[in-house]
Amino acid sequence: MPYEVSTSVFEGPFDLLLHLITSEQVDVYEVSLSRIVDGYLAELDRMDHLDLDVATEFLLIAATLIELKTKRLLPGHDDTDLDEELQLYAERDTLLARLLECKTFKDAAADLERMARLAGRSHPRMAGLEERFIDVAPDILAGVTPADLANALVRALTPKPVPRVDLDHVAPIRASVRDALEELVIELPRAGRTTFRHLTGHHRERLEVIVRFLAVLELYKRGLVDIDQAGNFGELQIAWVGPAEGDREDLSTADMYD
Amino acid sequence: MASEETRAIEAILMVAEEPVEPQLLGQLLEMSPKKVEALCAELADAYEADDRGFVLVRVAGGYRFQSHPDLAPYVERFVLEGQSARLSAAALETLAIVAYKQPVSRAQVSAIRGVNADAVMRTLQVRGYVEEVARDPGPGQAVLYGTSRLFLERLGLDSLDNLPPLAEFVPGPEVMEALEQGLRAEAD
Amino acid sequence: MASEETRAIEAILMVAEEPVEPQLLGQLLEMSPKKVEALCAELADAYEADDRGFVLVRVAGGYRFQSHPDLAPYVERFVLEGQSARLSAAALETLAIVAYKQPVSRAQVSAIRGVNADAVMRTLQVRGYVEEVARDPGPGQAVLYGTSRLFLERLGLDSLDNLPPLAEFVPGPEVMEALEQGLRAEAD
Repeated sequence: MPYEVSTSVFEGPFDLLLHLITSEQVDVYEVSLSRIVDGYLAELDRMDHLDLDVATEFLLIAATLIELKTKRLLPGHDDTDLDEELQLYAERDTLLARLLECKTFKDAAADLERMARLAGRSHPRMAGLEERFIDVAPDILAGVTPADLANALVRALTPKPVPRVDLDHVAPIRASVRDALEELVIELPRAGRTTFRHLTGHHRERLEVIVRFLAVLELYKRGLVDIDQAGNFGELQIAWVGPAEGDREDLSTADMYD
Repeated sequence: MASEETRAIEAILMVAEEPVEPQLLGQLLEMSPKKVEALCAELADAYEADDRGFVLVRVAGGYRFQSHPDLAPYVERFVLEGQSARLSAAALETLAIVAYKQPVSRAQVSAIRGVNADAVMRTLQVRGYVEEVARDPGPGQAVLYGTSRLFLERLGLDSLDNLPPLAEFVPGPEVMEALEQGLRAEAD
Repeated sequence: MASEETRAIEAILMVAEEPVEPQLLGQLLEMSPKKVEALCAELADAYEADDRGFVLVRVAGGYRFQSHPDLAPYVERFVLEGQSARLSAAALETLAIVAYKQPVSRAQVSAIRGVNADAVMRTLQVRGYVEEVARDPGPGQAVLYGTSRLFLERLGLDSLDNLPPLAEFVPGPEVMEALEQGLRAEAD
């Protein structure tokens, strides 16, 4: 096993990818995309509990990596259209830029830690006021009634506005995984057996494809579908093995995405 | 050239929040309390000879640095005009948390306020409104704080039971919802 | 013979719980902040020349007494408690992003890290290293965060200007090349 790494160490997809690439860095010209992709996917595999927020980022990057790897495996494979190819390079460059940024802050963090360690050798004086000055200091309880105190507690306990905005970029994905589940629970029993490509045929956005993929995985986890793949990069075959059409009790599967 | 031991005494007394007994200093520096006393006397003399604005005194059985009594007018001005106003709102909130949630650790107070409360807690302690009441029996044995008798006296209360009941101030449904949402976001 | 002003500075710093700004000292002593800075520099030099076990430092915009770093082993034996738990690698990285990108929203931090940073940001806030500094004027009015005074104190910095420039950490050409090579789509 070339990469003995534990997922818990890796906070995010960039972290993991950086590690995989830089640990290959013995000789720049021996860096192997293939092994990086394998390591990355192995690590994904090992994450038994995939948080949806995290999974989306990981999968987006995995998708780019796999595309890059496919390209490399198939030299002169020229029936792809130019737009797609340019898009792949653009994604690759974005990924590179983000990796560089991630590495920059990692090194900056190491320096902050060094500074904190140095500064930590010198301890501040915190003794504060000597008793004889305490009566001089303005008293925070001057003129304060028990009711004022209770009001102060309410102020302290009242949650500051929770910055919900931050989750907005994730929220629509959750919603659409649920939607996708609902659609698939209707679509799949009718189709019986189908392919992933077929299921995502009319979805153009990468995100939509991933959302459908997550929904299929969810159904698989619940034992509602069987997934079969004919070799690496073969078509994903999906077969419905759940209750017959019309029996919708299993829609509760969607609850976890509420 | 000052000796390592002398310098170590200065360093320890500089960060100590309470007078430090010569026994403890002796233990830390592996020397007799007698020797500690001799070194401390030397230091006190040196500060006086150098005309420093601080003194090294023996008080309550231990040694500590203090501002020079000559300079009390400046210190008083500092106390009056210095940091007080900025602290008061935060101090009152912190005091309310300790009053209603005692016994409570500094970390718990910080978590409730959402900001580090160490400095404010220290001020309240120096003021005598908050005091150590116990240790958390769990791992880490955090110091737990509660309010003092002085606190009750200043508020004109006989006991903590006379604090306005918390139930009257239970946050309304919209606040509860916001809280829950916040918690859920945290659990993700 | 030390001047009254110099001695007053020593006395005030001896009772202060936070770094004291030269502006405040100047106001209390009726002199310009520049003059205060000159006197503090003299004091710091005198302590060093006398080989004292403490230092006078400028940190987070003000002056304060600290133990001499040389004597950390003794001081650490004394102050077992109150040493803040160390930050995780994730927390440090997040802190670095906030330090260099402030004011910055949680969403921006999450985007740079590639993972949701809400929980880590909350930890940093409770620890007092990061605080709300503004609201994004744009739609959504996201809360913007920056580093706190405590952050400067813990790093021993006078101000954010003393942070090493981020450019120093941009990976060198070898790393760039390795990354590029690693992600090259062309056949080898």
